[in-house]
Amino acid sequence: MTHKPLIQQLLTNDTASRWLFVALLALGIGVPFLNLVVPPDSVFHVPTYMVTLLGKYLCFAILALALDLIWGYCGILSLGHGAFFALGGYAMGMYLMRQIGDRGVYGNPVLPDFMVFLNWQELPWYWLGFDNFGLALLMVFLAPGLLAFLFGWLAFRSRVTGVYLSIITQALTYALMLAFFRNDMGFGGNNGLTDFKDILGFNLQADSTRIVLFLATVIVLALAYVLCQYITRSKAGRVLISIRDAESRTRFIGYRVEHYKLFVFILSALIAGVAGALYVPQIGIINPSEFNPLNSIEIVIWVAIGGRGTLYGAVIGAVLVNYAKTTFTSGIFAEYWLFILGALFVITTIYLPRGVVGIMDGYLSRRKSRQDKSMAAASPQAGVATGGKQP
Amino acid sequence: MNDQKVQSILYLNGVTKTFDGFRAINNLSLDIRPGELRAIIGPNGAGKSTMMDIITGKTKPDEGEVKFRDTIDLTKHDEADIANMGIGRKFQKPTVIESLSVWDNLELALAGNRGVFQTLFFRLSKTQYDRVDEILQLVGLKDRRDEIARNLSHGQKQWLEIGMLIIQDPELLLVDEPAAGMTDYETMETAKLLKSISENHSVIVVEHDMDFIRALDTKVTVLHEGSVLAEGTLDVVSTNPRVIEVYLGR
Amino acid sequence: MPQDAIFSKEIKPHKTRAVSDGLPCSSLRARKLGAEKMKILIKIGLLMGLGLLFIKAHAGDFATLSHSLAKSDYSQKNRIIDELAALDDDRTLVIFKALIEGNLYLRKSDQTVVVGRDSREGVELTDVLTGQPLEVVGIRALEKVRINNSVRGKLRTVIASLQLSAKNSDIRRQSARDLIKSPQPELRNLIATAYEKEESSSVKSEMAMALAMVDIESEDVKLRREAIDILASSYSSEALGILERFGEKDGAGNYKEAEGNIGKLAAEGAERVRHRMEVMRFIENLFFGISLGSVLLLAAIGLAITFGVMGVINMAHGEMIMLGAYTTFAVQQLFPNWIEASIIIAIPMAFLVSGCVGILIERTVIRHLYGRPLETLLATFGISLFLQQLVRTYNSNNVPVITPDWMSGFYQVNGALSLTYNRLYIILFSLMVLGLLAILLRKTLLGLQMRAATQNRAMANSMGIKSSWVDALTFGLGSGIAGMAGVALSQITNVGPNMGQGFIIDSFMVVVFGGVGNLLGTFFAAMGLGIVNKFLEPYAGAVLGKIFVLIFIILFIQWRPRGLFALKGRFVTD
Amino acid sequence: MSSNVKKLVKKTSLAIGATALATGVALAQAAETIKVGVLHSLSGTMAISETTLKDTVLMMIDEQNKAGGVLGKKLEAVVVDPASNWPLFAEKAKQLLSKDKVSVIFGCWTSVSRKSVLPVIEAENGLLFYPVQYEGEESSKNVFYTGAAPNQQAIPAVDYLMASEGVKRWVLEGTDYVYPRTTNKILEAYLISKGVKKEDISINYTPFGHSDWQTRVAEIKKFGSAGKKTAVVSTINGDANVPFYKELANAGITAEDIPVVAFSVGEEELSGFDTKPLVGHLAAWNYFMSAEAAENDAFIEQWHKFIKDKKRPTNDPMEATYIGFKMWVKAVEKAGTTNVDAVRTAMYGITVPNLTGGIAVMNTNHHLTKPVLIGEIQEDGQFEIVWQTPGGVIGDAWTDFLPESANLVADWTPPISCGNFNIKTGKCSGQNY
Repeated sequence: MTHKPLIQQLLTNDTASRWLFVALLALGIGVPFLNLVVPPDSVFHVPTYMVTLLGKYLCFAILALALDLIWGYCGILSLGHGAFFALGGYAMGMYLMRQIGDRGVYGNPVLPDFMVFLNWQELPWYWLGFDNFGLALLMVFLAPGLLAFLFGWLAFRSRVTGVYLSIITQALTYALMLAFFRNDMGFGGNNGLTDFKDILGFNLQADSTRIVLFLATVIVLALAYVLCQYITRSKAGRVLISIRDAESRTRFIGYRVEHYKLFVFILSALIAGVAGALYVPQIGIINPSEFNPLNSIEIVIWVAIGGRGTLYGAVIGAVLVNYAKTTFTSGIFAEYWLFILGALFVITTIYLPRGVVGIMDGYLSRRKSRQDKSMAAASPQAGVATGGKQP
Repeated sequence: MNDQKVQSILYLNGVTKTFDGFRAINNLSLDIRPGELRAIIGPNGAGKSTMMDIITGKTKPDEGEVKFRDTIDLTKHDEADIANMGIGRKFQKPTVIESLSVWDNLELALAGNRGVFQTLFFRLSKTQYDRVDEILQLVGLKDRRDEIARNLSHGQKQWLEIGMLIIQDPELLLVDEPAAGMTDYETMETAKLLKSISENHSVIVVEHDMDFIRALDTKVTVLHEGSVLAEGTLDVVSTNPRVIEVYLGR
Repeated sequence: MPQDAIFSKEIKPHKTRAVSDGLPCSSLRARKLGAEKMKILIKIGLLMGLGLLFIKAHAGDFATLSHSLAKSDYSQKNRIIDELAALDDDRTLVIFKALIEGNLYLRKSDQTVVVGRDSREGVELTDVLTGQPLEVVGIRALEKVRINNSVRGKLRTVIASLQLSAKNSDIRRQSARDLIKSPQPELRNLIATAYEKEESSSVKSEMAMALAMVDIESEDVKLRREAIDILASSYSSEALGILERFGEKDGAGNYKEAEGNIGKLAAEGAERVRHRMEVMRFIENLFFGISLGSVLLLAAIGLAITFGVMGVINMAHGEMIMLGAYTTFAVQQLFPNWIEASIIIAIPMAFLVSGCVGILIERTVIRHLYGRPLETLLATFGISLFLQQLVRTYNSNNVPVITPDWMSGFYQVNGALSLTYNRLYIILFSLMVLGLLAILLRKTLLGLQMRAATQNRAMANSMGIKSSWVDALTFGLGSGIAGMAGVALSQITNVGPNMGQGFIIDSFMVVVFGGVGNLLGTFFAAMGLGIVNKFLEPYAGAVLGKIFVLIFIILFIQWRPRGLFALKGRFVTD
Repeated sequence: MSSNVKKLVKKTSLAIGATALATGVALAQAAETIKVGVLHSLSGTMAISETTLKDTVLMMIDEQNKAGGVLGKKLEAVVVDPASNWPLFAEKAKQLLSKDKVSVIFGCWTSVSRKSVLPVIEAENGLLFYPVQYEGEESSKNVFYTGAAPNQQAIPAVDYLMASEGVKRWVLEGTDYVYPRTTNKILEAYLISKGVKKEDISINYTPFGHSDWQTRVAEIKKFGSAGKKTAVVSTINGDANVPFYKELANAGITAEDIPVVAFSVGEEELSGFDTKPLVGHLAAWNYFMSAEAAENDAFIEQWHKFIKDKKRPTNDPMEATYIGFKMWVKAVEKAGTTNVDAVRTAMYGITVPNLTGGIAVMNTNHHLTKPVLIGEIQEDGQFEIVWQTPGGVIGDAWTDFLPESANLVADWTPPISCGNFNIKTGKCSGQNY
């Protein structure tokens, strides 16, 4: 077997993914250059707000990737994935809050402002240690991971499937939303955590910090993509697909379906959590409305519009829908954008059951005139790509 | 692998299962010897599928013993455990993984460790590769190895599923209506295949097709209303007046 | 120190002192009467505040008093009302009732005090002094005699005392209740006389209560003991409050009211009342729970059809409820004179409106998506956004839906337990809808066809059932029921573009918790969740209560992965 | 890298270039008008309240343009829809400031949306006029607060109830978020300072959109039957109000029994109520539509003409928007430029006639001086003004009734130039600009 680099192996026979990586590369190099080096009055200058916006899209793309991994490949429709995203975000937000230190309006060196004016006397135990970036980072993984483990272990062991599973994931995020709305919880209630000053000592409002955060997002997206690509192309990935297509058949072959589901659910929650942690410093606020069940439904919609069961489809869907949202929520479209969005969902589901990727595939396969027209996730090339069949 | 001291590969005693007051299985007893090929027939609703479900762990019986290789109590295990112990099952409706290729279907079923991390870092060895290839040859799908299973014909799916069953290398095969929807030629080929498999495996076949049963030429159990009505060679049971009554009308 | 801060911190006492000193609070209109008049009013107020004798503005005949009532400010009104009540003039009650109902006016042209009744042509006037009907005028020709809360409270008590001997026993009962709310020692004789004359036993007991509330304060120990007995036999929290006050202990653990053992008796009486009220409290909670359950049931029952029976993950369900509620509003706008009947008219209308929209949605969108349940989620979510924005474009605000008189108010079981009519009707309505639906599904041909088409489409088709039409009708039925629910829900909550979103998540929880495709399950789930929620709320608070309920659902589904009433059998597969 | 990839990179950079080019062209045109950003939700849960304010700003801009604009230039509204989504508020604010280059933003309703845009506005040195009553505890250099601070609403309302209705027992009922929490903390401290006993105060919070008020209303009824005059101070938010009042009415609680004074219920909200059972309940605001003043009549007429609906009410946040807009125009004309720092300095001491017949003054703590009015709900959905402060009340950014906040003062003029100057430590904390 020739030892090609892993990334090259993973991108073999996958034109769309290659394009995606080229685009990410272009963003990763181009945006910092156009933002920092090119003078602001030049027509090629990319303003910082655009960088933040792109960063947000990419965070959502990571989140969509996480959802696609479980929904597109394993058939677990989570209507509560926003919860993991938000938990990761809160972990990061708590760190950023502690970073403010005595620069809050009341000048209290320990307590965040919202605790001061509600007469809290001391920091609750679960806030301890969040001034340490390492611990906060650990919590970014631990909080969503543990919740996913607990929830998944219960649900998959009891074989809760289909809409039942979807609805209890919704109940989960709804319960969390209500809990985080409570001011007594000590997470800032409805206002959430905001007014961050800096991260690791760098001013959050500075262009350079924004660029670094943006680059971090690009890199995480690339890594998450590679990871998901690896998993879906491994034999485990085919087990996942087999669980999606015929769950009980998979059991009769001897696979422990609940273990696979739990594994991929936790992994997906972790990815979502990291996306949340990247999102918060760039957006500057985290509050309980991130737990809103409607937000989680929106994630599902990104994936569906992009094309379920294809990783690049999820990325494209997230970026596309959010770009449309940005465009249509300003200017003359502002009052009509919900009509546009609503119509978009209906049209996509009826006429583009495989999402935007469906159109692209049609185009690509026609152009390449390949004998195999199907480019779904479960493409037969998967086995070849991992080099599996050549002994 | 086959422990010669084992008396019964599968032993059911007094098994009963009720769904909402309906007795699907009623005091059913069955004994399969190692290396035996057993055909089970019975009209619709006789409890054949429920019996399969109980053996493979999908359904838990209300009462009764279900023993594998004399000692293992199957009611205490779930589907994956039971599959890994060496009981393979083929469904009535061909159930292959539709969006995977023929090759991938077989590779999934290939005997081996089924843990998450083992599959995550799995690499196909030379012997395993040859084994898949061999089974492909056996079920006659060699030239369609890269075809998506969804695109196979009905008969091909049946064969693929049988292939998946064989490649698991189970001690006991449960085969539910393998000949359904097959041409006469295919049916006879399938019978031949099962007979050859039974040379070193135990096999239970559930079937309606009497020609197929005849071709298997083996001991037949007739199920009716959840319990055994008659047992013996096809010729013996087909002359049993109660069997005739059940099959020909009431 | 910053200047503005000093300023701001100093000025505060000034601006608040104005109120706390009890200066008269005059309406802007009163201020417009002119600075001179204002000064006089303030002087009067000050004199009153100092406890000096007030100057009787006018001689106490009815005509002048009623006129000055109309022209005075709020604190003067209180005094004039007392004077009027003391006149023992039959016209007093008329003027008081008109005042409290907001029907007392001054005719701008000649400053006559008149009672106005709204009619089609304008306001029909009646002269207060003569009782003669006057002309019909436009509202602009009149100046309303305005009152505030303290005047309103005063009026209510005075009217109550005037009506204690009214002919109608309901009025007498209401009077007695009003007097229980605000015991007036000076009215004791009046109440006692009315009590002696009273024939209806239920009214008599209310009056006895009112009397006891006064008597407990008296000097006579025997009278006080009797009063305690009466109070201790009641269900009223007012009585409990008084008993607790008299049963208080001082720092040394002795009863403050030691004389004649009053303190101890009061404390024991309070204990009895409290115990009785706890029982009532349980019943009340149960009623609250059932009532919340019926709201959940109404919200979920349509979804039990579209989602439960048809398998469409119908995110637009909430908007169907919203359409029903808006239909109620439209009916009330179209027939402003039929408010009392509006709800009844709105029920079939809402069914038709939401049902037709449902059929339209099914024919244009859902039809293409059978067998792809998850995609119905996306499409219906889009439809939901679309409908919301459509309503928002019409009017982004909430719209007022009027509660008809027969639905407002409450049925008083006893002093501690009263059941509100709107909740009672909603409980009945939800049960009726459920019952009718069950009959429709089980006993009619349409129901049979619906069940056949949803369970085995191919088979139903081959039997000659036009399954496409049955689908459309089924979806229309589910949507129509949601619309009917909207009519009922418009009586207890907001009617606005976001209305539906408040119900959608709860509805899904109920249907799933009950077991998809099972109406009985939906019923028990709704009632169960409602009751659990309401019993948790007093202890855990509304938020935690709801969180606990959600966690309970999550755990319950682990135990029964197919809900409360799962369809069993080996044919049930994924 | 294959030649394919190279081609792709070329294409991508071209595309990015084209986008940047388009942005540049848009910027070049901007100089001819003065841009005014409007940052109110047009969809989502807050659209009910905020759409009206968007229309108000558009109406004011329209009027100003008819009067010749500002500094000889026309005003141009840039409307965006943050869709009741708090992070989107920050994003849209950033877009308004750095892409559209607006000179001023009128916007936000909820506290969380304001908190969300705050870092953006400060970092970009923008200017925000915030027109809604809020919990105070804030004074940003870049924000002018034209709504009421707690001392301009809550405390006068409680004073009124104590003095005129003799209320001795208090239920502080609120939605669980920062405004009610803070307001109730302040009120609790204030009531205790006025001699109210702790057991005579009941504080309770319910979630957003709470719709089943049976239990709470029963509790209030019980609390109110202890023999002392009881009142409810309601900081219940938005959608939860209708079911709350409906339940009150059905439980037979009238305004004479237990009056409810609300800080979040105005004419706009009442238009969605069946007001008949609510007559006599109170609200405290700085403006009521029923106020009799020439300015108010003109404003109402203009509003009805603009919105083409004679029934649409006006309300307090609209007046706050009106005052804010007029003040900004005056300040720009005084400064002769739309430069934020110049306008900000010019704002201090600017006066504008408010709609209730007095004069509103902008103070150096970025809050207004304006009168406080108490109104009783009437059957026609209007408020009857039953009391009003004799003069204006100065908005206090930092309340005296919270221990930490009592030490803070805001003054954005030298020598302090700080929004949260601590008079004990003499420090100004957390200002990183």
